[in-house]
Amino acid sequence: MQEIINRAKELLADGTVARVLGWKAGDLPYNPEPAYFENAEALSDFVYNGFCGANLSKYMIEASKLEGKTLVFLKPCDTYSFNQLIKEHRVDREKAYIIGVGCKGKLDIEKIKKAGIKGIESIEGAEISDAAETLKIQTIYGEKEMAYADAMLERCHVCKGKEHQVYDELIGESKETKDAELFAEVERIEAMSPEEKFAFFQNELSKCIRCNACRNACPACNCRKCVFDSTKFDSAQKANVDTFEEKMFHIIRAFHVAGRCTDCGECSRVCPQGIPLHLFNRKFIKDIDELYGEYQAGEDTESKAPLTNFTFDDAEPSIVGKRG
Amino acid sequence: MQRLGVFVCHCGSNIAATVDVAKVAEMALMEPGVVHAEDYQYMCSEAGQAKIAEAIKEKNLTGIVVCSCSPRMHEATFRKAAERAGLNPYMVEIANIREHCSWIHKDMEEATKKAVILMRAAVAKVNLNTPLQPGESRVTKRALVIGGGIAGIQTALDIADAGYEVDIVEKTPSIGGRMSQLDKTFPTLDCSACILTPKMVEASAHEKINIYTYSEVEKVSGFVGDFTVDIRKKARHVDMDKCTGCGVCQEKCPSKKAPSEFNRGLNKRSAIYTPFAQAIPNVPVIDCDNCIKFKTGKCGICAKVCQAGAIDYEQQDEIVTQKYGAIVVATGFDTINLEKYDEYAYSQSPDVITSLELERVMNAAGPTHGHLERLSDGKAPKEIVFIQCVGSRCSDDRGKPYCSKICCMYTAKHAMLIRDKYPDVNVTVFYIDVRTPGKNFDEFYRRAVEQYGVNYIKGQVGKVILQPNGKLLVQGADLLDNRQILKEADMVVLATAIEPNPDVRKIATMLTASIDTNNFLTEAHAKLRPVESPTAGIFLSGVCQGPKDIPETVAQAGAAAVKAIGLLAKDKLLTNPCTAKSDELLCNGCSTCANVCPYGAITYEDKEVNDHGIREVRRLAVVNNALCQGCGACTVACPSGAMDLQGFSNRQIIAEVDAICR
Amino acid sequence: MSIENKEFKPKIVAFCCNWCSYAGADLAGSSRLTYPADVKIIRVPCSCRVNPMFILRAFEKGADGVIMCGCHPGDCHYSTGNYYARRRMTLLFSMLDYIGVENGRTRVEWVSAAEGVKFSDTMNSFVEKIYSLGENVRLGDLRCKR
Amino acid sequence: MSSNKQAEQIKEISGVNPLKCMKCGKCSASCPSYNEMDIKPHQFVSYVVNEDIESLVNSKSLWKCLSCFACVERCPRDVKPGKLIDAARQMVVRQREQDYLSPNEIPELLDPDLPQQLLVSAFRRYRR
Amino acid sequence: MFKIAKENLSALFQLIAEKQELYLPVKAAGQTNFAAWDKDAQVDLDTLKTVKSAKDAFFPQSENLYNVTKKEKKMHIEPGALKEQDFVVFGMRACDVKGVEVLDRVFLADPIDSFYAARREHGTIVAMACHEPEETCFCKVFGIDAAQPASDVAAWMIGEDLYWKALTEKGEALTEAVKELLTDADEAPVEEEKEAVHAIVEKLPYMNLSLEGWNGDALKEKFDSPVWEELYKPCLACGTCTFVCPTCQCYDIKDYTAGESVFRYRCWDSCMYSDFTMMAHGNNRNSQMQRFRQRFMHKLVYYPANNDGMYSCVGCGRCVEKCPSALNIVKVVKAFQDQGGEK
Repeated sequence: MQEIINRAKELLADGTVARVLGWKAGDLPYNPEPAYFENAEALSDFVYNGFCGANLSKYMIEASKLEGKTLVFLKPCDTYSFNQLIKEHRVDREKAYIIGVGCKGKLDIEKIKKAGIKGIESIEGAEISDAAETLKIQTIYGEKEMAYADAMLERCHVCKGKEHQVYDELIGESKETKDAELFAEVERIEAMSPEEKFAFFQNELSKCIRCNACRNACPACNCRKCVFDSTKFDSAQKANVDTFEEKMFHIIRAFHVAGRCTDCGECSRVCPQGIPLHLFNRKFIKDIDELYGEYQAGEDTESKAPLTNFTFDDAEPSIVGKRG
Repeated sequence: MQRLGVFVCHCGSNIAATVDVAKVAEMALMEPGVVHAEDYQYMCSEAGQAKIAEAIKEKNLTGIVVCSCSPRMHEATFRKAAERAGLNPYMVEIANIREHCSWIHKDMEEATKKAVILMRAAVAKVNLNTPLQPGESRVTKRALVIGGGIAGIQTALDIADAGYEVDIVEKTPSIGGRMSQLDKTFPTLDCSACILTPKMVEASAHEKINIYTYSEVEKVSGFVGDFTVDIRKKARHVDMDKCTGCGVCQEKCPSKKAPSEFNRGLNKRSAIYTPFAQAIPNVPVIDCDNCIKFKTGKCGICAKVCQAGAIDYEQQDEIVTQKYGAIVVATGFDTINLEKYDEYAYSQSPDVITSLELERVMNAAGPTHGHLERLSDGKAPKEIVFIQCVGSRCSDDRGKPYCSKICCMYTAKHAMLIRDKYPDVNVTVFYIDVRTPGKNFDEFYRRAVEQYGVNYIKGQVGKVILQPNGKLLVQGADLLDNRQILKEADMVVLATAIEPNPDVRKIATMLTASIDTNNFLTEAHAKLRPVESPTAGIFLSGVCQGPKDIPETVAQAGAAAVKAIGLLAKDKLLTNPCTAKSDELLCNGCSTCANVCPYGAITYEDKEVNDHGIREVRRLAVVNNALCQGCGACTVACPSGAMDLQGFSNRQIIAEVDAICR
Repeated sequence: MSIENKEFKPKIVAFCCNWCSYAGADLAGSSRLTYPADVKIIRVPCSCRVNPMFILRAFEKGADGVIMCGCHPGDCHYSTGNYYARRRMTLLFSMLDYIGVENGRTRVEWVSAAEGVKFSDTMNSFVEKIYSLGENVRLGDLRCKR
Repeated sequence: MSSNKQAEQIKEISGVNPLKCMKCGKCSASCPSYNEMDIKPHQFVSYVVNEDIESLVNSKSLWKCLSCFACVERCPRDVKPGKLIDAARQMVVRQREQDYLSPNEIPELLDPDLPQQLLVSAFRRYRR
Repeated sequence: MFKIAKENLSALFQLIAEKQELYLPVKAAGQTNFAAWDKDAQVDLDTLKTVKSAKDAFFPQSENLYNVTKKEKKMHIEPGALKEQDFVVFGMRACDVKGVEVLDRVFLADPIDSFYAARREHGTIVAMACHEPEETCFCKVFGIDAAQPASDVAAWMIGEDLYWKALTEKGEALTEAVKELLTDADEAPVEEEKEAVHAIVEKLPYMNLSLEGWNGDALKEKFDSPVWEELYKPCLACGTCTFVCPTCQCYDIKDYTAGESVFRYRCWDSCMYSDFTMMAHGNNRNSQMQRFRQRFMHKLVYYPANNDGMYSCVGCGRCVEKCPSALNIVKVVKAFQDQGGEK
């Protein structure tokens, strides 16, 4: 982490960048927040550890409007989002100085709490330089342990790989974390009967409180004004008066980011109700891969997105019924 | 709030027999905004239209719904009627209660219910209609023809004869194209040059036609009626105005090693050259790659021998910028590269030639001065084998999936001409199918068989083997006799597939004209608009659109000309007002809409906006109304709903959905 | 067609492109080829104008089935519109299937201006399918059901 | 196995769609064993289409094909008659169950007069 | 003081539900939220904090105000029904109970919100003392005793028993109604439990958060502070904090068209949203900084200025747990402290 801070200081000092976008230590062991640092002194609060899950690419939309370059720290998966934003002209590559930071999987505080660990005072083993496989958690109610892998976010278990797609320089090592099949969950649902599928999603979506955290954290959901906030479309929604509205919102949201979603997993990470929202996006990704050829959004900045492209012999919509 | 009128047509008994029209009118009055409703025998009649006009004026209607037949039938009628009464024509909606209701339902109650719902949907929509004004754009009365082959020449002549200025841009030093390389033409066997040259002369002499040879289109911007094109006139190094075309320079040029493009590389030409004797313009160009002066700085013989002083080694490329109202693409074709067909020994023996090369061999101005001889040793061949479909109808990546269309006929022509001139030469044709649809075409082919004794074998050749004695061993199959044939031949002629000129891709991109997987330009409609590109103002002439022979090419060239003339004859273009429109405050500038626009109608501009007090410069989508055809692909691609389609807006369609599901 | 459940009158929305399918529906009409009155057609310029939100909206407001018709692939008046529509609808239908909505409730059919018979056949079979599926209970807003 | 199933199996093993054939005969024109064959290469396709696998399997051609793959290389329609006959052969071999040769047994069986090409094609064919 | 064995709780719930509606923490799809009780509900009294507070019981996320139905050309207006049925909210925590008090001051002040008032009138709160407070809790900062909820009935889960004590008339009535299942109990274990909880509370990291300087008098100073400019930056403008908050009370009024009827309903709104308090001319808070500031100024300055110094934060810590950007009211207060130190 010191290496990152030192490099940030250098780049600030030599005028390469006007500010640094990274994470600031929180007041609890697990709540660092995305933050801007304008000078070397401020960087003393800089932190990069297992809880720095936020995808900073989205913040670069605003940062691109600022004077001068912004030094931004991006994890491998964040760089896909950044590329996608370049493709959509939403960020300015020239305004960003990207340091790709290593990643050994990001932690999910919800998982730690779900394991019954509460009253947390300190957590050891979340440091990025730490090779530890186990988190040592000091709580008011005694010391607890949890395997690092068990506390990881879902997205890290199906990691796309630790290669940065766009960067100016790289700092830090990464560790492979993929230990599950990307589409396993989607396939499990696909195999259900319509009744089971319906019950599954009804159950999950009925938790939705329409707080819009999924949308607002999503780097692909970067509309200046969302259709669900806009009066233009006669589609504005604010609360889920009826269960249909959650479905409408989540289907359309997933559809709008279909072919653009890099599967960064922010939607599921930020959902206060723990709804596995990535299952919508990943379903589209799977369909696109199967029907139109494998496509990874954000792998490049040039290729045509699947929904703005076609071939003459694309599958007919009736394939949906035929696939069973 | 709108003040709406609803007019329910009986259409005699067509509607009224199944739909209770009075009930529909009565129900209409319950709908929001409706202040007037009536039913009448024939709404489209003069009297019916008068009723509409009267109601519009008397009740100050801001919009009307006509419940009648299909809008495809009378929408235009009712729009005009509304316009005459002072209402914007786009404030008219049609509820189709005939084709979609009375004609297909028998039960009156059911049909009436449905008619009421269709009426409600139309009322819900018209409630959200806004008056639309068709835009206007001016038309530059000048056409550009890209390509100076027979297609381009014919198109240019037809447009020019109609009185409009035409520019032809031709890449090579002379117009004439592929047809100028041909010896004879089927099915009449007249001399190609004899029928082409007069047309070339006519084009060059036409006061309305301006020819840019040795030139290429560099950049195209603008849209239908108002294109701006940059043309690069490549440096000829010969002053067009001074040159008299005497030809001394070519004679004296010491560098005579360059393969002649015109003769398909079968012989050599000088570094300063005109491609062929009848070239237009008859002004040579210097091929700098082969010119000693340009390579070493020494020589300069051509300048010395030119009495007109036309040689100019310092000449530079020149860019001409010109405005056009219409552009016709006539870029033609070439034969495919045979690299991947090694089994035919094309690269191994000079006696294996393509049909186009045979044209040059047979031509009096060709490398052999019209004598049929083997290019390897100059001997007269006794046995000639023609192989059909070389690279055509191939589904692998070596060839083309389509039929090149012209090969069957020109092969029959070649076979016949050879048998006619050299009766002692045996001619064998290996074919898969003989395809001869066309006037007098099959008769022509039958003549080759019956009158001239050409040996047609159904089957393909598997391999051509160059033997040590210089002869070619052809191994083929005769599928009808079910035997394998080994035949020794002196010459093998390959009916090589044709493909669009490789430059067409670049040109299509500049024009935003779409192109298919085989690089043929796509027509606006395969059946109904075969000479227009989907991009407005771009027309297609000749083989750039698909394989065709000379008469078809000329016919299409004329058709393209007529389409271009139809456009140029207008002073102004009225644009369809039902075009896409982007809401500046909602636009993300993400380019998704532009990516799906088939017309290249969406561009991006950095614009300052005032978003509720926040002033900033944003990248925003701008729709060119002259180009937009109103398909709506962009509106769905746009995630924020910034892009909307006038006349079929999101809210209008949603209102219809709501009304139907009510 | 035999419909046993006389009580259930489905609401069916059909989006038809102006150039092919709407004309095909007109031809079905002028040929007097019947199909149930449950089908109501909305005219759109092209199948690529159909936003997935329109389809969900129809279900929200109580539709029991939604069908979209466009020009045959390759015949689109706007050259490419139906190719985009085809991808969009394929993905949307797949998603609806995924969340447990009966996939017979949505359909895409390519109907040319000359295919009046195909249009009426399509509508007949679609309506029959909707009758067999019964009322749409998984996708509507309860406030619209009374 | 029904003839229909057999034909399906041949298509599956070979990965060939016989309907793509346009009957040009280039395969027969290319075949070095043409004169030895009773069913000619361009006819293989028809036998599969007509589901007459019995005749194909019992033909001389089955064992006359050298697997030189000239027809496969040159076929303009990607039909690959050589693959079809190869598939038919595999079907026969499979029916005989596991009694085909192991590579270790081959050297003993070699006849110095065997054409090289046959050996190569045999390896190509039976490689696992 | 009464008690009931844990194993008899479902009998208790059944008994309550026979006469009244019963809302309590139910686990569904992995999350615990307040929901109506039924036999199959997976009641979860162990989770300290439900994701959403129990606010919904009195101020639901959306609520129909009236319907307008069109018949031919006439409109019929039908007001939404007020709550008439008695109900019990079981298992609220002390902080959430205090949250209801905050809402009361808004909705029960003149003009009285009849929908809310009806719910308050018919609702009885059975609150449970916290057993193991967590690091995100800071209710004590607002004078709330986690071990002694100020509800109609207070309850303590101690070992295998639930201790029950009515504190109000409503509480007495409910106690009477379920008396058959309760047995008399000694207060001693409860006192012991309280002490233990108090001891834990002292150890919590946010216990010493100081709200000094946060009051109505500080309005201008706080409003103009440059600290906001820095603080808001990570904010994604989602409404998570407001929707999980037990005291946020802002709502929007919207119409829904369903066929021939229009439903006018109200639903929670969030000051984080760009269309919050949107007016015809636009929005009077058009930057996220302003919206962000609004939320905290309201909780810590405007509300106390109008309500005798009472803050509209109860220290439940839900925003601390749920903010996607790890922002929260504690960080805001601390940022101002730091700023003060520098001065």
